[in-house]
Amino acid sequence: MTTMSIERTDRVAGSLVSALGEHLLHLDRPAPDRIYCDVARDASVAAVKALFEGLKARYVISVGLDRRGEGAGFEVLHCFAMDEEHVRCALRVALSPEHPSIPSITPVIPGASWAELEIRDLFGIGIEGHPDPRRLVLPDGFPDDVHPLRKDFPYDAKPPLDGPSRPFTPAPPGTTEVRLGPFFPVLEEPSQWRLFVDGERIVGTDYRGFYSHRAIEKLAEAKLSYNQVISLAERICGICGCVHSTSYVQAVEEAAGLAVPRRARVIRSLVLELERLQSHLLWLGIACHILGFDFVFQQSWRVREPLMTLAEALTGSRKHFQVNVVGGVTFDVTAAGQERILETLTGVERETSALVKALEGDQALVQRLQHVGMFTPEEVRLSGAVGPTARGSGVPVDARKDHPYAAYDELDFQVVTHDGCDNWGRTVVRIGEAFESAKMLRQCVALLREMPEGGLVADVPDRLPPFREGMHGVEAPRGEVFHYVRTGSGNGPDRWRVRAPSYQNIQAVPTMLKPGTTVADVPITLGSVDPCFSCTERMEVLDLGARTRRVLDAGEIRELARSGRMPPERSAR
Amino acid sequence: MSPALGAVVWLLLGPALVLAAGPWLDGFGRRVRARLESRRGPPMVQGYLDLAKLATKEGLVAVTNPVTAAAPWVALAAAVTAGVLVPLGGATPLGFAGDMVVVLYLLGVSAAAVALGGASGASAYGFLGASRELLLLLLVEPVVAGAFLVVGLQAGTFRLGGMAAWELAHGPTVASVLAGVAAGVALLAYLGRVPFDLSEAEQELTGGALVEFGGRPLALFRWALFTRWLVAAWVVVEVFVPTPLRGPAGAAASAGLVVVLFGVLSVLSTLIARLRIDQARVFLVQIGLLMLFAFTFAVMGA
Amino acid sequence: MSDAVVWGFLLLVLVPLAGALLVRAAPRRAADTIAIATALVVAVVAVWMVAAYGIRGASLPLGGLAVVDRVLAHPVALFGFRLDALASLVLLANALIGVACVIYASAYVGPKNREIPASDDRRSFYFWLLLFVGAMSGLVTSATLLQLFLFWEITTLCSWALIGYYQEEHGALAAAYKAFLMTGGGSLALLASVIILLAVTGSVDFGALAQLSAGGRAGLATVLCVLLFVGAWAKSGQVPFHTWLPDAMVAPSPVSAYLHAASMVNAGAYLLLRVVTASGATGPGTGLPSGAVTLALVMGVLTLVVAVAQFSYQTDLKRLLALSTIAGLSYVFIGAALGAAGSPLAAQGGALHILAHGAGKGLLFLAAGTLSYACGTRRIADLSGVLRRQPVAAVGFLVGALTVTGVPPFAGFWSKFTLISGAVQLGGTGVLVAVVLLLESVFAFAWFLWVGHRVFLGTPSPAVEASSPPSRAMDLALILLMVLCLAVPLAGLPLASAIGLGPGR
Amino acid sequence: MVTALPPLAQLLAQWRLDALGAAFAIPTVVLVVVAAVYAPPYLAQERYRSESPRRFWLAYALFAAGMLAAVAAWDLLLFVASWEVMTLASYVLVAHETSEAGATRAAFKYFVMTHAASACLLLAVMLLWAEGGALGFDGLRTTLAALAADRPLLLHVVLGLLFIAFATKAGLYPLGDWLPDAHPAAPAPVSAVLSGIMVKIGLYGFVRFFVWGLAAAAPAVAAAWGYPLAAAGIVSAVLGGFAACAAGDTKVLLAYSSIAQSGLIALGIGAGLVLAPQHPALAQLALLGALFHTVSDAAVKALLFLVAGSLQYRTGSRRLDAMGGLFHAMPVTAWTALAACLAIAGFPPLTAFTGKWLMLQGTVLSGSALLVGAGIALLVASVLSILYALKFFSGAFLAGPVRAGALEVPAAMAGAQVALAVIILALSVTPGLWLGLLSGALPGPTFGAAAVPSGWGVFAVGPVTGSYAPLLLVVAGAWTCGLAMVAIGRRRKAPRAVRTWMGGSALGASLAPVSASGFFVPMREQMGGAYAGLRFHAVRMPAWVVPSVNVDRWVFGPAVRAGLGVGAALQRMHTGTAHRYIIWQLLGAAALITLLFVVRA
Repeated sequence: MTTMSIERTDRVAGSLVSALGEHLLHLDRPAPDRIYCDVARDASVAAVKALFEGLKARYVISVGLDRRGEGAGFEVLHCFAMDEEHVRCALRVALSPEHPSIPSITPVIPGASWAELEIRDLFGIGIEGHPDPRRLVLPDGFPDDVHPLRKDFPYDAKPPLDGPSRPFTPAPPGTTEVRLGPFFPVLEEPSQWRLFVDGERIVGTDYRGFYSHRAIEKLAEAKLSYNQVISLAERICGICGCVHSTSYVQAVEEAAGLAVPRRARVIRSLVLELERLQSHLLWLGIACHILGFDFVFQQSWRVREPLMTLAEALTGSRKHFQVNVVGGVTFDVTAAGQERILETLTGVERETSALVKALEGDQALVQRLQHVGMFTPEEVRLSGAVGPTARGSGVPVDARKDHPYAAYDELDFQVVTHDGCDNWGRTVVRIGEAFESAKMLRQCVALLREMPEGGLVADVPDRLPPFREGMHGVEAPRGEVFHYVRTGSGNGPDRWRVRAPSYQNIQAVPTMLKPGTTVADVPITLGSVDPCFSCTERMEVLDLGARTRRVLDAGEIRELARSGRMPPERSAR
Repeated sequence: MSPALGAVVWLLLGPALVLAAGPWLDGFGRRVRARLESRRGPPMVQGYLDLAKLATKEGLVAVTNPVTAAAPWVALAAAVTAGVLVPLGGATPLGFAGDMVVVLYLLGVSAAAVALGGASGASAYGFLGASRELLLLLLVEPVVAGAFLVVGLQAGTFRLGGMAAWELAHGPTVASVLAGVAAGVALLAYLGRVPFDLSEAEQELTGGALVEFGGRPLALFRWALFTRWLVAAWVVVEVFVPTPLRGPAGAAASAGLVVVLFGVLSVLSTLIARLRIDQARVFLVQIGLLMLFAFTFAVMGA
Repeated sequence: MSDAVVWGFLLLVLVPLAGALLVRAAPRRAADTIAIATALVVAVVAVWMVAAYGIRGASLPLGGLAVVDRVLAHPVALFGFRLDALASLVLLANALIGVACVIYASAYVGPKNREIPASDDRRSFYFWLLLFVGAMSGLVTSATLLQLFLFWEITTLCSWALIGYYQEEHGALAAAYKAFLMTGGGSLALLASVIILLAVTGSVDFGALAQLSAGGRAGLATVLCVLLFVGAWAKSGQVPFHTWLPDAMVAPSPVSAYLHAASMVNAGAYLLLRVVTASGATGPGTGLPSGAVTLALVMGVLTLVVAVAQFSYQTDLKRLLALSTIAGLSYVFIGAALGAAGSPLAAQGGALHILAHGAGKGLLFLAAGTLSYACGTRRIADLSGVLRRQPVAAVGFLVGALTVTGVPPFAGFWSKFTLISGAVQLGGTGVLVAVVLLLESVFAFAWFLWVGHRVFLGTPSPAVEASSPPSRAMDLALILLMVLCLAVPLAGLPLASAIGLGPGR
Repeated sequence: MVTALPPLAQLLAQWRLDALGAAFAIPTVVLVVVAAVYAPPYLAQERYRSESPRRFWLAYALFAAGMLAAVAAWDLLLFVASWEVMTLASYVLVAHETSEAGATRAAFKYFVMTHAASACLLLAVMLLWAEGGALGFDGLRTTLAALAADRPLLLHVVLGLLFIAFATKAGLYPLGDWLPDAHPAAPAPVSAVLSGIMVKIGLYGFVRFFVWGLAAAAPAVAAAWGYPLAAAGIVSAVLGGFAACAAGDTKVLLAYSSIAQSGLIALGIGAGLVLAPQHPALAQLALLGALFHTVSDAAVKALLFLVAGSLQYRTGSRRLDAMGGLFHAMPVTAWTALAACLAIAGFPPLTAFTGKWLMLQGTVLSGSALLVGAGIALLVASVLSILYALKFFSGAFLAGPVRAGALEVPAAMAGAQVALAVIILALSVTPGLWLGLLSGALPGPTFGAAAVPSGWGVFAVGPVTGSYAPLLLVVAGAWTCGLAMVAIGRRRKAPRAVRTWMGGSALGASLAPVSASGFFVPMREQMGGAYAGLRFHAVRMPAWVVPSVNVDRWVFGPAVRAGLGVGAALQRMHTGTAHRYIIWQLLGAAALITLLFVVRA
């Protein structure tokens, strides 16, 4: 296993050396299947091209680092994955400590847009040549020259909020703007889509998210210990209970070189698949609800309910399973639990089959999904989309197969893909995966039964080695969750970068809204990537004393939220 | 009772009856749906409760003008007026005031008032909703009307009483059965129920045409909608499956049939996903073809 | 035969002649007065004559020449005057439009003309013009082919002189020469026809051809008819002699209006109508030979088509009008041919059309003249928004266009209606011809309206912005003709109805 | 054979206004007066400043006179002449804005197309005259009957020509293609009269010649011509409706609606013709429906055009996009517009319902396949009329930015609108009264007064085939509202006005208002192509025509050059050299001998 992976890594490293040529300054292989290449700032775009276009690597994320405390400057890591070679690789670009800037790779990889802008907003690293350099992450009013992820910015600092706001693209002439959000029925969390429509047909879109950026990375880097971060990571998402925490602990384990016991790995896989199964059923319900098919919505959620009860019985919680700890898991799945799993699965599988059969026979439903939200394999590559979003376009990217973790190397399962490239394709993939998950759950139970109980946590040293890096992906229901961890000198990470699958998938949605798509197709197309996005901007204030009433606009609400005081009445209103 | 006195009495009582009966259908429909979705569902009187709740809420209007203010009233009045023209228990006291065409047109007025209300708010959702409502009207109105015309053509009159009498006397013909099926299926669209609720499609347009309405106006719009359900189902029952019973027994039989028809519609509406406008068009064109078949038979005398 | 008739005929011919000579001899300043007075007198005499004898008819036989009598061994009436309904219509056109054109010319021909500034000395111009008035009066009232031919040649001469009036203008002399050659050449054929007719039948009456045909010599009659037609075609600019008329547009506008639209070019059409009405309808043993009639009809329709086909690429307003004149005259030829084929209505319509078309087309030419006078150009592309600057000309143009294209209640409607009704009555080919005529009417109408829109509506072009105001005399002439366009049916319809077929009249 | 025209005086004396003529003449007089009241302040607008008001009024008077003369003429020739005077005067009115290229182009198209149609009318009249020998309408039936008996083919040709002429004037598709250009281009009062009445004169032609004349003279032929008329009506009604729904310009929308309404009336007339022989009672209903619709649409469409004019007067635009929210700013205009829009949508109890309802009975109940199809088309057209009526009203008065300030039009204009609205209401609530009067206009023994159903009240219409009492519906509706008001309790206070919110901000602050046409794009997309597909395009002269008609180039030019060439050649031969002459002589002799041989052979 390890030998194989070393050979593989050798092969990839060889091809990297030849592809990058003189751009390559230094090559580092701190762990099996992981390669870090140093390249000069000016050669970074050429190196990215060589990797992305030459070696067909998949773009994952770009990470910014502030290493000025170690006497270095800023750093940017462009992370890639070579899925067929099962190797992850990162290009490391060192930047100056005073006026850091880096050439943009968005023109080469459109999917890198948000990542770069985030680095710009949070680290103050200039991005040269970005096609759409509007503010992305920083909230409206946040000053332009304050960069919260820099180490010299205290985590609890409150800068004056008199900076600029993010401008929206104006509607092209002759079109009308339809706004979905910040609060909209099918978007359970806040984000705003502006559709420029000519009648019901879409001619353009503009997006704004990050309405509720929670600065968890800063918090983790500044205050938390390795194991505290786990709880925070679990709360990144409201639907997934453990994918982020699993990815995080595995990244830490990779950085620290820890070997996790087998039983713990199987339990991780088991919980992850349970997660996936309930999530896909949830999605199916929501998708049908979007389509005005509440019957399936209700039935699908009814079918899902036993799974939630099961999760509670196994972990003590319907969500946020608290299963992970650095080096292992926190609980075992007992024989009774194993029985219960098998029992529940039988019922769920039967009912899901019936539901799916009914769905596939519904021509009207199929017609609403087919040939809508077209997303070609090439667009998948350019956008870096992952999960069912990519697999619905026939791209077999799946971290469980490509970069095996937990016990997936021991499980027998199919990567479900579909060539439809449309909303229907993505639907079919999710349904197929639900059944695959059930299959894997049975395998996990079988594995657990044949191995001895106990041995859930590895020996973890008191202090983890500092400044070591780990990058790890977990295949969440929505796609690959990617965590980059750089250990710190204390008992917490120096840098923790989270990339949720929706981060790439949402960026791809405008591509799916091809010209000619109608307004009616937008919610389901958006829904088809199962976006993970929270609060309204409209608020009415009643002053019971004065018996008056005011409607606050976006700016005023912001002021109220931040200062805790009612903004002064504006004379204009 | 003399016809004139009967007309006056029905003119006074009829609207009250129609107004009172409509909201019950909503509760009934929701109950049917809930059962299909494995839920308990709201009580049968939920329709009345909703109206009462909305009526007590403070009214908020985005655009104040007389048309917007009048639209809910017109929507309700037109639907109810259509209702009093329909025969009940073999009697058509107000038959001289309007025939089948008038009834269908009045239901159309009711739908158009919703569209006018939706278009007045300047909200993109409202406008899209109104636009869809009207397009749907264009597709469905000829189909439903055509189905009724088939019976009218056979009966030689558009008077509802005459049509019902003919249907009773000559029993179901090939044409009238085909037309009845077309009308029944088209009713789903005519009543704006799922899968044809795209004008208010909550998930797309957050309520569509009525997005800017709340409180009393919304209550009236909902009431008008319930009434339209009632009247449309009722007129279909009276024309296509008239009961030979007379008097209160006839009325009860018709009411029973209306409930059955509405129940079937509710089941259908639960089991079909919402259609996009182009799919709705294809679907309705197919129903339209069925209606044309019916016409062909009617012209041939079958 | 009263003395009044004799005086009337004499005055019609002699007053213009005298006026012509007087204006030549008079001082430059008096020229306008004399010319206008002369034209007015002629008009008054003509109106009086028509009113008195238009329907009743009047004639003044002048006998023949002793030499000829001896040769042919019986007295031949070579000369004489005659006025009947047909002649009245053409005489009215000649006299009334003549007044308008003379009045118009008194302002148009001179240094203020922006297109072609000319000398203030209009004496030679008036000389030719008045001479032409006299000759045309004589032509119209001639009772015989021979006398008609003599006046015919005088009009050709006048036409030559007037086309070439602007001698310095490029192409003027060439155009005059071309017109002279073509019309003169044509009249040689006419002369041949007359001489042979005289030799064979011993008569130069208009009905002589029909006698010849009836006398069993249809072949010869056909040949003579064709020779006569050639003369008429050449004079009226019909196919294949339709090329001189557009070139002749270098002439001053009143000349174009008068000679080349309202009067002289009608001579050919008039001759044909004369011969047809005197001959009666075709039939066994009577009327004109059917071959010749068919030829006249075919050539008429051909002319119509050829002329209309050329509308589309004209850039010069007057050339367009000239083509339209050719088309207009072809109506008369068609009317005459249909008359000969047996439809009196068609012949009446043809006759009325001479007057109606004359008034309308004269108006169009004068309106176009006002444009070139005021704006210095006749190019359609250079003109737009004229309505604001020259309202009278604009309305005149519209009225003229509506008249010549036959929109009620203007004159052209009545003539076309009568003519086409006649065609329809004939049935068969007649209906086909009627359809062609209606199509032409619509197309010509559309084209005129289109040109009118381009020229008169829209925002004024630079040339129009800089235009000078038209003179009152010119506006007066335009208004006179506009009135005429509306009034023609009042007098014209009764006169036309009085035209019958056959020698009986 | 006629040998001469009748005397002019005799022609000009042929006037008679029968009940049928009066049914068209009375609306004409009313509309002409109302539009004349509306016109002065309208024409005082800046854009019409440079145009001569005298020209306008002269043409307007002629126009009115022409229309009245056309319906009062009792003579074919007089009819044609009045018809053309009407067209000519209206042309001047359409082109009133002489410096506006679009207007003049539209006027040109209008005049040329209708003139071409007049040519057909003229030819038909000539044929009738040539065959019947009489120009008066008195002899029309005799002539038609004789033609039907002796020369049916010719009769069909004549009818075909008349059909083209009237269909063009009436704006039936595709002959009425001038209409969508001309009506928007004309000043609003003129558009009102054009659409309200002049288009109807084309329909008068149908009624006069096909119903009054032909149906009485040759019922079978009339029934045969009913089919194409009904078919043209169907196509126009549906395509016109689609095009109106797709239009973004108020007056273009109304113009297409005119085509659609005209189509409906033609449908009714056609159905009447078809049904007359077998189902006189239904035929009567269809024709009465058509006539009633003619009268009601005259008032409704005229009012709508005046409203469009008022909107243009105040907003300076005809585009629905540029308007919206005008209800408060122009209350009188808005209320009258509401009446007209609801009326044209065919909503009971308003006027257009009556006509459509009668025509629906006449068509569907006949049981004839084509007419049942016509009935369904009528339904589709009715729904389309709802769509474009609501689009017009909501686009102009409801949607978009709410305009403040008093933008109401001057009293004269508002007054004219109110007058028409009152007429519409009068027509609406008393349909029986008007139908009774109109039944007197139905001509001849076939549709004579004897067939008028008895027992029609003033307020209620109740043939055996249907029933309709608009006033009672209003009473029932009002009673319902009363009950509902009691049921949901008295309103404690007026609803509070809030602003429309979308995406976190109020409309008008940062969000551009919704434009009317933008949100009716679905209509444009789904319906726009239907009519436009067959619009006429400019005709170009083929290139070969120019050289081919240049006779100078290929006859006279070569002839003259050849002559000169021969002369020059001859000159060159005389060189004075003896042996050359000898050669010529020898050649000549040889040629002669050859010729002799040829001739002998």
